[in-house]
Amino acid sequence: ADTIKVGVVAPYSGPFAIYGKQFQEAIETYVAQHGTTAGEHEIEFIYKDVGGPNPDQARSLAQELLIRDQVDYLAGFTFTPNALAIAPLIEQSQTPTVIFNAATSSINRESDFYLRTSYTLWQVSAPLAEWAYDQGMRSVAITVTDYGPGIDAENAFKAAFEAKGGEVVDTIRMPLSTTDFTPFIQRVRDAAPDAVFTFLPGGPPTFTYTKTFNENGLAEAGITFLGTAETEEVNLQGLGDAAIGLTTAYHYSGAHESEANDAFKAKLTELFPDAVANWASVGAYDGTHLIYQMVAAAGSDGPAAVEAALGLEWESPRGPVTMDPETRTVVQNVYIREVERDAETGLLINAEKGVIATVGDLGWDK
Amino acid sequence: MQGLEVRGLTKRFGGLTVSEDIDFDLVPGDRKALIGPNGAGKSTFSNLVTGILRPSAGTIRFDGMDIGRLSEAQRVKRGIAKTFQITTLFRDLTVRENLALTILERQGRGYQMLRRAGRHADTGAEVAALIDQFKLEALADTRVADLAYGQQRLVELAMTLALKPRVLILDEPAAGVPSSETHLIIDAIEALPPELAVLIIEHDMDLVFRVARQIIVLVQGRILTEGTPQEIATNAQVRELYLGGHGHD
Amino acid sequence: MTLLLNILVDGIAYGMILFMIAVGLSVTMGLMRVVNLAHGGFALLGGTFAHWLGSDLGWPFWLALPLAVLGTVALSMPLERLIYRRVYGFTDLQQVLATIGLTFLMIASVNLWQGSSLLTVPLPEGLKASVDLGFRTLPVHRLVVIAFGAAVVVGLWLLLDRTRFGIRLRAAVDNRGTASAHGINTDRIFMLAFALGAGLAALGGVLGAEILPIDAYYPLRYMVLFLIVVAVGGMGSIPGSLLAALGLGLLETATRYLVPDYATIAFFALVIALLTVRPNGLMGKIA
Amino acid sequence: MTDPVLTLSGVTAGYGPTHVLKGIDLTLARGEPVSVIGRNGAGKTTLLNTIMGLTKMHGGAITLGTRDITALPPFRRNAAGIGLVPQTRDIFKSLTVEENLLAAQSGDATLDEAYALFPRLKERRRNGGGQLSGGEQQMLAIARTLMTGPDLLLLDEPLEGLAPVICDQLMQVFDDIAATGTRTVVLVEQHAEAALTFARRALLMAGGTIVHDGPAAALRGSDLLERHIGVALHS
Amino acid sequence: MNTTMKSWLPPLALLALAVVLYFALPYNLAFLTRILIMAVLVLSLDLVLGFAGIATLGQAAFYGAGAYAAGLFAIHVWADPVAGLLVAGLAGAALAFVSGLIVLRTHGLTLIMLTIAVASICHEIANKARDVTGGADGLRGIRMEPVLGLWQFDFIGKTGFWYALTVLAVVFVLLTLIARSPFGLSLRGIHESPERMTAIGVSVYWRRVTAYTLGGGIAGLAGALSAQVTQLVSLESFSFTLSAEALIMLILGGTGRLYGAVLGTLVFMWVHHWAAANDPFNWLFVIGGLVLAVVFFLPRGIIAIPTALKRLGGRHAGT
Ligand SMILES: Nc1ncnc2c1ncn2[C@@H]1O[C@H](COP(=O)(O)OP(=O)(O)OP(=O)(O)O)[C@@H](O)[C@H]1O
Ligand SMILES: Nc1ncnc2c1ncn2[C@@H]1O[C@H](COP(=O)(O)OP(=O)(O)OP(=O)(O)O)[C@@H](O)[C@H]1O
Ligand SMILES: [Mg+2]
Ligand SMILES: [Mg+2]
Repeated sequence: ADTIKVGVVAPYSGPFAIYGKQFQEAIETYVAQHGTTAGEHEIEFIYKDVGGPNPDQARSLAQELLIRDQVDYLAGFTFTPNALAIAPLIEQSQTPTVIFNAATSSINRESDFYLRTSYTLWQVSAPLAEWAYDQGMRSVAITVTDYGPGIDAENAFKAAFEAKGGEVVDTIRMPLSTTDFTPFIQRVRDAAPDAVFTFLPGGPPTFTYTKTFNENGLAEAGITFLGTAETEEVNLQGLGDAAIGLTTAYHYSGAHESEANDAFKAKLTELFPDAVANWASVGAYDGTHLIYQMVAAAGSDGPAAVEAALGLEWESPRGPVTMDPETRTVVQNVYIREVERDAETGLLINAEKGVIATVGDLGWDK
Repeated sequence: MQGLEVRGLTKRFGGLTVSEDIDFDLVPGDRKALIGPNGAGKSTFSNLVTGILRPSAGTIRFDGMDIGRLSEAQRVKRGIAKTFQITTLFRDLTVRENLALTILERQGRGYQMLRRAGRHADTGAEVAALIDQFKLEALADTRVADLAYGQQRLVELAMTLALKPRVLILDEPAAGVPSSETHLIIDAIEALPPELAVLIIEHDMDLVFRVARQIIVLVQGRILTEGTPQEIATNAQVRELYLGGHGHD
Repeated sequence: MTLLLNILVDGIAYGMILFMIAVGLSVTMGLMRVVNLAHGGFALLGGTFAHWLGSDLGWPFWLALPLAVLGTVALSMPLERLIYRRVYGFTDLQQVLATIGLTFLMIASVNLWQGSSLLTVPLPEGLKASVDLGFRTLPVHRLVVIAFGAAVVVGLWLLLDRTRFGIRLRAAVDNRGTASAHGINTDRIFMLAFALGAGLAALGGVLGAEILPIDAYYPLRYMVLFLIVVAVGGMGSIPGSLLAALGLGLLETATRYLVPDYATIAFFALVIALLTVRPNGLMGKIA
Repeated sequence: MTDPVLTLSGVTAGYGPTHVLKGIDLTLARGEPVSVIGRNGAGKTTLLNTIMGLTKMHGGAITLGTRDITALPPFRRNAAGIGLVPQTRDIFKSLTVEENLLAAQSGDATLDEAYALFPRLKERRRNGGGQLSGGEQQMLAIARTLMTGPDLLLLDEPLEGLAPVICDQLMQVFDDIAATGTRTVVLVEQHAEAALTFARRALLMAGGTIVHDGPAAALRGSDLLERHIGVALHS
Repeated sequence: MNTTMKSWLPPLALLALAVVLYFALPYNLAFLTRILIMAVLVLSLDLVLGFAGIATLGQAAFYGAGAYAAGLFAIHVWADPVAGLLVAGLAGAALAFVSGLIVLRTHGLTLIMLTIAVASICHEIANKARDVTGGADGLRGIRMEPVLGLWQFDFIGKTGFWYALTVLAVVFVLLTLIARSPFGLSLRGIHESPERMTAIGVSVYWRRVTAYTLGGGIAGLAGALSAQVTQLVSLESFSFTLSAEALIMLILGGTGRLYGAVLGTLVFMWVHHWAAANDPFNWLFVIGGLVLAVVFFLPRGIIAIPTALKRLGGRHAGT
């Protein structure tokens, strides 16, 4: 019957502040739907701003939360280094830590107290490769942004595509600071593959890449765009008509048709009229659900809470999910989507075209 | 040969020849003055000798060694020093610190990092001697920026002497100093060690005729003539081109 | 051969965008000698206005563009009066700090007003099309930027080199007191020049938005890029900025075509090499 | 001939918070050549700068003719007819010689007049202002101020760094200007001899005040000079 | 003697403050430790910028070099903290020396751009060399041995705090000595007038390279502290933001006086901490306003507040 505190570490300032905002909105939506008690415990959330990728800050915030605020759970974490920086702390203090976003497989190897309700890059890239092959695409060019996640995506896609017997004709790692993508896209065009698989960080690069993709006539040349998070909902309207027809594989689409998703979106927009549901909000929403379940089952007993979480199944707005006991990342459906303009609202949406059911973290053994 | 030996020195800026084929010697004990119309190339000549500018042609030797490729700092180390036409000092440091810094550098202590700058007895003694020589006791701990211009000129001279130079080039040492105070400068120049080789660039003819024993007249980058003060003062061409009514008769 | 042509075409198109965005900085920083890190802030303001007019209010691009530029100019004048007028007299470092502070305030304001997501400016159909160059296509908006860039170069060159305004501006920058003592209304000249710089920033921000998309953090994201163009071009030289922008555009494009994996390292290494050989930039006057 | 052109009453001024001028009362008449002498730091430059509007005034008023110019910025004073040749020359370094002149040009002054006065400048007219020799800069500073067509010409040690012949020529020019009878010339000069020869009236400054104001001739041989600037001139 | 004691007063007061904070805020040791580490970095910048007058926006290059050197050394060679510190100092100094040879040939904006470029290249290299550095995921697996074999790094961060405080104090004393030495005097001279410095026979270039190298070494120490305390090194240790923030902290405190650097760090980080806790979304308004206020009203930094107050008081007394 005591109060259980949850410390949420996320960026609330700076260029990535949108993540923190989405986390917080999703948590509050869940709380509004389910009340502030789990089992016999009150739950309280404490938010801390980490500013951006900054492991020093993440660690010192986690320390402050654990020591001063006496939190029993940690959550949030947008960036891999931030999540990694707290591994020794949560090991020592046995604090279950729910990762809402950071998508590098190997984080969870650093401590048994990590649980992930987002996804890993392997989880979505590899199924996409297989699907592409099954659609008859035999040659693919890969363009990824040259940093950790991009390279993860490249490895995943390449391995899966080649295993199927497809050919990767060109792999380009584009510098993080790229502003003009024309050179890369021209190169792809000249190679004339069936498709181009790409991974870009959100925001400006996605915008310019998709624009350039269209303007240089790759679609007309019959080159299919394959991506993952590029068409996520927050920036989707900003991409404009250039986005129509882009194909992506991902674990959540705002346009997913299910009761759970409708209820989630309805509550979210009721509380926050400007909010847009996307992968970050659904990761936080499910993370909150997981925390509620753990608290109900084990209160402040960390190891017991983790134990209770393993194998847990629930119906998420994204579809059915299971917390994999081995990788501690959710097993979930991966959807193949295509951007369309919704006839009713006139807005761009990620229309689901296919589903690859129950995929686990394929990157765990890599 | 001892001292400075300049041969065929030429400097061009683009198409403009500012120094042309200058031959010039300066040996210990010399007191030479360089005069000439504005833009004749006097400051340029000084800059060539001290290494601020690179010559387009010609050689500069010092004690028989070619120094034409040495940097400014390296030439100073060998004993060629100059004062600035416009006072250039460490304005935020006191007179004492200005001198101490100069002497410490000359003593090669510039890279000492852990010992206090003030803890070198020999440096301190040398500073004190210079302050005494230039009668700066009252101002020793004043920031240079707070000194009157005439006094700054004196500090400038003291700084240059602190380098123990063997060749001293004075570029308009009296510029900005009122006639009432030029005697300070003249006294200081007259008190210079006799074995020093001195070249003065100046438009103040009173000063030039007081201290120079040999005068070189530069016109349009070339040496027009050279001679004793008497010879120069009575040279008709020099009078027309430069002196006007100001020659000493 | 096609590769070479590609590099040439893309490099020039990209270079012109760089020029359009950095030329305003060349005016404020190079000519007026304020280390104006808030330059990107004015581009952001222009872009935000254009987004608001074009996207939120649905006005046509060719109306939104001039209005956004005018809006930024109108905002820059009181800013000049209140803040910059005092900043001119500061040391370099204080200028860095003051203009960074100002940039933060601009970002925070845009963030508050429009949020931190992309602020897109809808282009008219005509600009979205592509023209066929024979061996490949090129988007029309890039051609438009090239045309604007050329017009700006000529206009600025005439203004700064050939008019009394240009001479007086340069005189006022050299020494305000003396300029004023010689009959030059330095306050007005500075305000006009500053507004010119801000207006060019806004123009560049909107026109370049297809490559450097506008969002609240735009000024910080591209600050280094703008500074590099000005530094490589040489402070205060408009032709220098053009040359630098084109050179850097070609360089960056070439490294991206040829050694994509090492493009960033190659780019910075070449910039270092160039600035070591020519510390005052391509066309910089001796400092 | 003797109508007042410029009046300073109770002027205190300085740089920032410091007071350099301490209560200056002064009236200059049209067409009158005036010399100002005094030691380094006496406040001569500050006096001229204050008339031009370049220092911070703490009190007092300045009128030009009948117009109160106390609050006017320098460029308006220039438009009203005041011109200053600064002691530090302050050439616009990034402008060429010709642009330096053009920047200041107003009214009917022409480049040709300036070049006629200093042929040396014409030879160097495409040169950067910062590349000139010391003396050439001084010439340019004078020519540049003349381009603004001043009625009240303030000269702050204009002979500094110039070859003796040029000094002679220049003094002749200043004499000519003064002789027109409509323009007023104020000359600050360290060399008391030259100063007293030029002017009919002389101001002797010390410690930010005017300690003597009277006919130039009277200063010759007086002990004032010796007391305040440490030289004795004999007539 | 008296003036010597007086000049040691501000740093001693800061030391006392650190100890007081340790006991007053036992739950914020991690945060306090970050301040101490940052203060070391800002001190290194004070040497480079405040003393030698080299305007740089790339100090993070040496911080990052130190951090990676310390991390890699601990993982592959020896996990002793002090040894790691020394290695990191050398790494920072070596990088500063090599890059300084090129960068310091230039001045002004060009110099600033080159320092940024050097840091960017380091960032890119660390990103590329994923197998060695872990790339964008960060360098993990750093497990430190006890400091001097005695004090194990603990969960609450006590050891980390005292360790960082000791390093900060040593760096502070070292820099104080340097400031008063002939070398320090010559740096002030270069700051005041490089022309005169050359005219007294000093190669300004080499003197600046030396100062830059020392500054790089100290920044390397700061990087090592961060790596050892956090046990993770990320690419962000090379980031432009870090260089820029260090610069803001330095100018906020006041350049050229060492305790100004420490004070500036303290105030900036504290305000940030406060703003992040209260209204992170509008943090930029706070920092922007703060920065502008400082430049306009306290151009010489926080250390000038006492003099400013005195002047105000004096004026009141006068009227
Ligand atoms: N960097 C440069 N570029 C072009 N011309 C230059 C440069 N430096 C000097 N000059 C020219 O060279 C000539 C000689 O200049 P210098 O300064 O040597 O003259 P000076 O004899 O010292 O004259 P003054 O007595 O007036 O000081 C001048 O006409 C000047 O304009
Ligand atoms: N820009 C300035 N800032 C602060 N103080 C100044 C400034 N210029 C001059 N002063 C001070 O004002 C006083 C008067 O200086 P001013 O230049 O008017 O003297 P001056 O009579 O012209 O001397 P000089 O013969 O050396 O030119 C001096 O004590 C000087 O230190
Ligand atoms: Mg000269
Ligand atoms: Mg004066």
